[in-house]
Amino acid sequence: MASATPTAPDPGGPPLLEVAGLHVAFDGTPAVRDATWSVRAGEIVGLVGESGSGKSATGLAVLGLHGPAAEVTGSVRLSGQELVGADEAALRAIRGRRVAMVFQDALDALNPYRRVGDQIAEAYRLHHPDAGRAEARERAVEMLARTGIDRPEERAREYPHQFSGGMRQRVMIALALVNEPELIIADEPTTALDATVQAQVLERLVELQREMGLAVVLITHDFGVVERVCHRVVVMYRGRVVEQGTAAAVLAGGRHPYTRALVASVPSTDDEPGSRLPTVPEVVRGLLGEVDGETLADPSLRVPDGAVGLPAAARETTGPGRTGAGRGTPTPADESAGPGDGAATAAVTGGVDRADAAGATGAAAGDGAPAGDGVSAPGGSGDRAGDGPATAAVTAEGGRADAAGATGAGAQGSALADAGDGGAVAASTPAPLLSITDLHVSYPGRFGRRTTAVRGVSFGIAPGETFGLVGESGSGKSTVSRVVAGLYRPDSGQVLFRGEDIGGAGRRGRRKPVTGIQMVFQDPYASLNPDRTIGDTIGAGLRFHPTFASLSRGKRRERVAALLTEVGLDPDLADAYPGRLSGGMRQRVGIARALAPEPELLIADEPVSALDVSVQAQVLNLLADLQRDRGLAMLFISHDLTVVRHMATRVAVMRAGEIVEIGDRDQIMERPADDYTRALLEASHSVRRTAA
Amino acid sequence: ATLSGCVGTGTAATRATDSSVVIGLSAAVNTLDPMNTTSVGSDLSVLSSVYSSLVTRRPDLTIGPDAATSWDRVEPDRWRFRLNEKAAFADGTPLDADVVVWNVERLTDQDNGLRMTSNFASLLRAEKVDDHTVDLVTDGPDADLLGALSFLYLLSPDWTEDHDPATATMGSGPYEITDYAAGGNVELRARDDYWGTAPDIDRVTYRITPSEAARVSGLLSGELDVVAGLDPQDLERLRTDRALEVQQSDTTRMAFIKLNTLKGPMKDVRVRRAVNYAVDKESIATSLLGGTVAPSPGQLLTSDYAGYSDDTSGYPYDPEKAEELLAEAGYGSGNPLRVELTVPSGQYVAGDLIAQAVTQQLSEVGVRARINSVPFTVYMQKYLVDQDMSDMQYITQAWPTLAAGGLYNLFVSDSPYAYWKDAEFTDAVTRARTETDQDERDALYADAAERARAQAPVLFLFPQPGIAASSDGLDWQARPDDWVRPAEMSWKGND
Amino acid sequence: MKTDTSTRRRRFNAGTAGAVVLGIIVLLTLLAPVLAPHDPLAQDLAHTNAAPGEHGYLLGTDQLGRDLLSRLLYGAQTPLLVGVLAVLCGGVFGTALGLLSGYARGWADQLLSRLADIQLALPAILLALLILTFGGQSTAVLVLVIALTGWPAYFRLVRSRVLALRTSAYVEASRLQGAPAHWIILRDLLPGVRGLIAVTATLDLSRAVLMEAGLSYLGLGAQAPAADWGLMVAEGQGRLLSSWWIAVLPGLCLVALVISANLLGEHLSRRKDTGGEPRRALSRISRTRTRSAA
Amino acid sequence: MLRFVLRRLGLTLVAVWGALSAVFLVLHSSGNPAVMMAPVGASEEQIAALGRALGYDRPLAEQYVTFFGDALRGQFPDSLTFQQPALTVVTDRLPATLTLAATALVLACVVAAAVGLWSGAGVLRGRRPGAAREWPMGLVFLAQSVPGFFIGVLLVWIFGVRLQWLPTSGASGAGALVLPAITLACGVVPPLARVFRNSLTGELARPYTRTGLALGMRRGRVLRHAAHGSMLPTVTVLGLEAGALLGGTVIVENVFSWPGVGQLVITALQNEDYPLVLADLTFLITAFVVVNLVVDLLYGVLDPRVRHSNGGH
Ligand SMILES: Nc1ncnc2c1ncn2[C@@H]1O[C@H](COP(=O)(O)OP(=O)(O)OP(=O)(O)O)[C@@H](O)[C@H]1O
Ligand SMILES: Nc1ncnc2c1ncn2[C@@H]1O[C@H](COP(=O)(O)OP(=O)(O)OP(=O)(O)O)[C@@H](O)[C@H]1O
Ligand SMILES: [Mg+2]
Ligand SMILES: [Mg+2]
Repeated sequence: MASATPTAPDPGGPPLLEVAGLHVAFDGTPAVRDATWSVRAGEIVGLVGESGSGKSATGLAVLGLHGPAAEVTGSVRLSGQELVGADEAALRAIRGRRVAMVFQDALDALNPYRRVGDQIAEAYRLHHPDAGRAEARERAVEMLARTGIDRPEERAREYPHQFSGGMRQRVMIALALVNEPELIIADEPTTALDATVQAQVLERLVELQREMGLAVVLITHDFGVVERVCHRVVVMYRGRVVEQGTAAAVLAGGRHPYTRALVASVPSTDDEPGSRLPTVPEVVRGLLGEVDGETLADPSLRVPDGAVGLPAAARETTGPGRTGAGRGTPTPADESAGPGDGAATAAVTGGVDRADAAGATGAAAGDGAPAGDGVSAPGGSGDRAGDGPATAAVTAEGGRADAAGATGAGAQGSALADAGDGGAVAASTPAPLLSITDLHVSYPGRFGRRTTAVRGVSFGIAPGETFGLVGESGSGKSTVSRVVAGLYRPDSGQVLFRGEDIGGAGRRGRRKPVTGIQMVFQDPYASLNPDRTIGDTIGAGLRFHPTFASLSRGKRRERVAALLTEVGLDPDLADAYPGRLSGGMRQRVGIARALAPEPELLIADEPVSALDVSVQAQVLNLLADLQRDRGLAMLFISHDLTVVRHMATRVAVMRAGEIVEIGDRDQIMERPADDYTRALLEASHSVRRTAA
Repeated sequence: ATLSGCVGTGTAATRATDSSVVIGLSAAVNTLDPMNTTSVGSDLSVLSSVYSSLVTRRPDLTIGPDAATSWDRVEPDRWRFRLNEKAAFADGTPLDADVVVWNVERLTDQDNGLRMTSNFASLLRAEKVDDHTVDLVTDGPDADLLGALSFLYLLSPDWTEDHDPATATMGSGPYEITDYAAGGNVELRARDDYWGTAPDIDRVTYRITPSEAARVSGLLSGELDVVAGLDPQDLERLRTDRALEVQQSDTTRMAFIKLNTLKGPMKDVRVRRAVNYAVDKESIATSLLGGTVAPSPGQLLTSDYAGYSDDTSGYPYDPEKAEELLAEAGYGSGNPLRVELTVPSGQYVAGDLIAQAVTQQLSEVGVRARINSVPFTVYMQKYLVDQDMSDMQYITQAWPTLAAGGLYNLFVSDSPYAYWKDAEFTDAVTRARTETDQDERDALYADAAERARAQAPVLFLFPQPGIAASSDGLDWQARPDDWVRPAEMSWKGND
Repeated sequence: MKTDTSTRRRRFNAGTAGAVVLGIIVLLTLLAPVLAPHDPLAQDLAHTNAAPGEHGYLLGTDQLGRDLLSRLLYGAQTPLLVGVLAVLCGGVFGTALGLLSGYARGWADQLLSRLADIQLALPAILLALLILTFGGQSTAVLVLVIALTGWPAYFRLVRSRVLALRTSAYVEASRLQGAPAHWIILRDLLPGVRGLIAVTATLDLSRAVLMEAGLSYLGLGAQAPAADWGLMVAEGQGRLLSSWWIAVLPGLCLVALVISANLLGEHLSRRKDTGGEPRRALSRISRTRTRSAA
Repeated sequence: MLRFVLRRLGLTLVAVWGALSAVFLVLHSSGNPAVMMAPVGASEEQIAALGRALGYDRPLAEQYVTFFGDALRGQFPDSLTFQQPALTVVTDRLPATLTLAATALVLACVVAAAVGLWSGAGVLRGRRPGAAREWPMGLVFLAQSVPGFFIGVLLVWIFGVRLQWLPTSGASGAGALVLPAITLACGVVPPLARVFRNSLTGELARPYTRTGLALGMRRGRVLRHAAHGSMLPTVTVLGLEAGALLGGTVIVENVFSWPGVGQLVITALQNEDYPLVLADLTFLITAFVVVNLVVDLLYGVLDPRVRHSNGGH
């Protein structure tokens, strides 16, 4: 990572780009409000903020690319030349020549119908009208080579779809740099990429920046990237610039409460695993008391003196006495986690996420479970009262007893067998809840061929355990989860759930899913039927459940209301359609739906990757709470090592359909045996929470 | 090929100077074999200019010479024809007795399935007398043979060996075809080496224009020079145009609604008479046919026929009488008469409208008539092949030779066309046809006409109107028998 | 801000206008027996081809002296009846097959898809001509022919939407809840294609009306002396020169009917967020419009 | 690529087979074709003999096989109305139909391109779709709501009868081509213009348009690139419409008495000229399917993604 660390430019130099009092409004709705910041030559400035905070709108407005729907006022000066209101011809002379842009999704941002080389050559000739075709082609190949494309001559003749994501992004950079501009505005250039690839692309961008003496405005929502690459950072919230300063200073201790909260809510390697993440509203409330979103967007708001340590304090201030008592290694941070604060926090809604601010309120579920049941090894909700004693899963490798949440049905404590990369099988006493052996899955491809997505995967999950699955995109994580859920039939291998083979490999016909396994989906927008009420969606799980099917309508409604309350939503939402719910609320509904049939295993396939950082923390907290309360076993899937580390006790790393490494969380994180795991770890740089 | 020719554009004035003419046809030319078609209005109008026959029917409906210069009846069933020695085909082959013999053989051979064959029922064979003399032998005396022979177009035997006469032509007539594609326009050019009298018009375009509106607007815009068979409802509009000469006459074709007397309700003569009383021929003729024709006096013939009787009178419009007759026959409000009226769609001038008007008037006396509009071929199939005519059927009939016997023969008991078995009528007609005395014959035909009127095998209507229009500068006499022949035309200033 | 609302209002008005005109046409057709000043079949041979206003005929008469106004009032009966029935048949059939085919996949799906392909390979008007000529003409056959040429539109749209939905997270969630296939089809998939079907049906109605008119024009639909707009255009075509109203007025009525159905359909397709799919599929799938408009 | 071509070819054959089977079935379900084929006036025996000669007395399955064999070799019995080989009659009429269809297609393409580019340029300038300035789309909408035969009738009335500018029927001279070609094009422009306009505005909304602008391209160039991108769906529809044009000729040729294949099919049907119906339909269907095959193959040329994906998409 050190190689990528930027060299700061001369701090006294004149600003190359000055944005002053910039306003951007779409159809009268402001997207950017009074933004003022600047970039000096050779400087990398990060523009951060949650989704919709106006980052892209700002970037586009600089070159007048905001589109016709937008009204732009204020001032943008490039070396003193005013760009707002400049005529097309003047802007055209600047676009691509002096200021270039790099967009997020290079597959779309590159013209899919034209050869990559032609596109770059065309860009060159746009500003070098005297250049011949041959010269432009040469230039294109040269740029491809400089951005790190192998065999650039050949690849110049290929089309964008023939490139991998990382390669495409390099092409995009080549396209932007071909006219040697002074400034590049890069709008989330690496967001869609895998962590490892992301690191490579960023590294190359920074190298080129240094070679060419470029100024770069890097739009991102990833603090890891900011810390790694940027000299200075501009934080936006609700269209306003709430904070700017050097990267180190802002990350270490932003003066604006929102910056603080944002930094605090991202899972960090410094965090104790499984600890409760402070959410943005919590942090803000901790710092300022109740504030609405609009107040929070005030750039002049400052963290009150003396409140420096509050983010950490916020973690401790919540919740009536729930502790992670089941954990083998208790830490102070574990004494966080709190239901029961829903009412208190409901007011902190503002622009963040209305009901998300309401923490889990499982204790209020009205089923008689004592509020303090978390103190001991929890016995689940009242329905489960009387189910067997709490059990502990013992991982064979770690040899350390991980007290997991309780499970129902008198499950026995189990020492879990893992068939890891070495194929070593450790001895086990009682059966694990789920055990997968030598799983092979393929998808139908063209012409009757099948593409194998998963080959020879084996692992097991003990009752009450959270098992993490990480790996790059396309490595087969979702495929495994779909097989476990019963949505897809494997080619071969065994999937034992409660000792029963539910995989159904080799049999014909559609598999009937097992209600004991439920799933939380990645995309909260796609996973709720817009035509059915929330109550109906959740209730269906009861209707078809062998034991709950006999429930009367009223009883079913009651249970749905209870579930909604448990995930921190207003029970009245049962009659609402998902249309008016925010992403975080939808994900809570998705979780409630998964809980309805009282599953023993919950699969969470990237449950937060579609959510904003500020909401992500809330959902992660909810999942962790439920897992603990209900003693659920969980298969937690993510491509983000930090998140997996935060949630899981054991972790498997997948690559190209195989498990390359499996083991105890700490062992994987601290002593990775596999090169790929190491690369992954290195790439997933996370912010150190220095403010604690 | 159809699209290449630009002849036919331009105005009547330019066409007058280059001696060309554009004729609008309502139906496409379907075949070029003159012996395998009976459509006078389209196929034969074109082909009669390309092929010659032994004799031809002149515009005044008399028979005149063509390839034969003279003829006489050497025996009651033997006619002798002397051929024009100059007569020759376009490729130089002389048109001699052998050619006639071959053509008659081709025609009479049933296996050839030629459509013209049925018009020559009495013709047995041709016998060569010498190179330019030929005898035609019939199976008995046939007064109508000459008329029929005006339809016998002569093909070259040699040429036919290696050409398909359905798609190519090589005749001995005044014109040759220069451009033709199935269904498309046809272009003719006068032959330089024609052995007869050279026609005035050098170039002819037949433009296929099925839409009545298009034909009329073509005339008005000067796009077309000649159109025959126009709708009477357009008369007024056409007459107001100074550049057009409109000719109006009765045709030799009588329009009526045939009644199926062999089965169904029309077996009852009271019903047949009732429907005759129920229809107001006068008002239909006035409104739908623009008053161009007068209702038929209850006859199957038009006045052009030899044998037309002056004494019959038509059924007056008398709906009460009709209802009375129907009631007698057992039909009334409780038991309405239901019949089907078949019309060949688009085949006859105003046919569909007339059928609708008739139906409406029938309904006023309580007859529920349903119109069944079918394509002509389907209509003919049911009528002649399947012998399954519906209760009523709109039809117009004519006999090319304009002999009463010819047309009446379609109504005798054993005719497949008749759907009527009436001994008295059949007897009168049969006797008349062999009767040589003119007065006696006319008397017999008058009996037949009276019998037909009384028995009403048809619902008598009116003659089919003949309306033709041509450019004012064009000298052309419209014919009552549908033919449109460019050889009979000339531009006024040009000779 | 201003432009936004005004655009929205204009669209809204166009859609409403379509619905209103459609409603008026339906109403007038239903009330024809009350409203028509004359029997649509009654002839007045003394006053044929009367111009609008002449002899007390508000919109004139045709060649047989029939009152054009009365005929126009009655003239939408066949197109509407045939159109609605054909849309119902084609819609229900196509949707049901599309749902089953898309959800169950397998050989039946393959078979049906090929069948739809083949259906598309036969230009609709030709198929209709063929069946009507050789299979006899009747309203029932007419409805069936139009429905037959219309079902692939529904089938393809519904099927492709179902194919996308069946692997969607919410359908998978229902499966995980243990919901049986019929429940998923009725509760998850059908609502998902409802908007699509509504839009398709509206646009299909205009297709069906156009096809009925085209076939009547060719003499294969409604039969004389019935009052039917398409047939009336054909009947009056020969009289354009002297009595334009006989052909032009029914033609304009037809245009009004089709435009209103199209406006409504367009409006729905925008509102229901169907991404213009039905319009595309219909113009792709049902050749009728093209042919009859061609 | 080869696989791709073969697959399309296979699907094409299946479609032709299915369509022809449908024709066969419909024709055979309506009774003994020999009855329909016999000339007017033929006797029972003649009909029976004809039936035997044409094989209509043999089992349906056998007839089906021979039907296909003959259809593939272009062998049909002689047309009843024309007394010539049916296929000859069809091919004789072909030039007229092709001239008409090609003219209409070119006309439609030009109009659709103009309408689409007008809308595209508007979008690029910041106009909203559906704004008043997008009036050409309004005309397209209108054209789509007017039955083709009525357009024909109106054109005849206005330009032929009232103004007498253009001939109203027949196929002689370029003038005669104008009205039928316009009428035919009126049916094709709406789907074509809509698809082109929608996919053009769709392409313009895609990020690569913004990339182009960000690189300093002029609007015209951006529009050109987007037009290239929107060729794919447009060509698909164009293919379908080109095939549909052949169907459209049925009505247009009838309205304008254009002596082409479309008019022929109506004549043949009206006359129950069974061999001609068969030949004509076989020809039209094959043409329709082949045009679509060509379009499918054009995909590969137009979209590199299809070319490389080794199959459909
Ligand atoms: N073309 C547009 N029309 C209307 N509103 C827009 C448009 N583009 C952006 N907005 C609105 O402007 C606001 C700011 O959007 P912007 O794209 O700048 O956010 P962002 O910070 O880039 O978010 P993300 O991280 O999701 O990319 C959002 O509320 C968005 O809905
Ligand atoms: N329905 C499908 N049909 C065909 N191939 C599929 C299908 N679903 C997934 N694949 C392929 O299987 C492989 C594994 O996919 P999977 O979705 O399991 O990966 P993943 O690890 O979940 O990736 P991501 O992080 O992007 O979600 C990929 O190569 C993918 O292209
Ligand atoms: Mg953005
Ligand atoms: Mg996945």
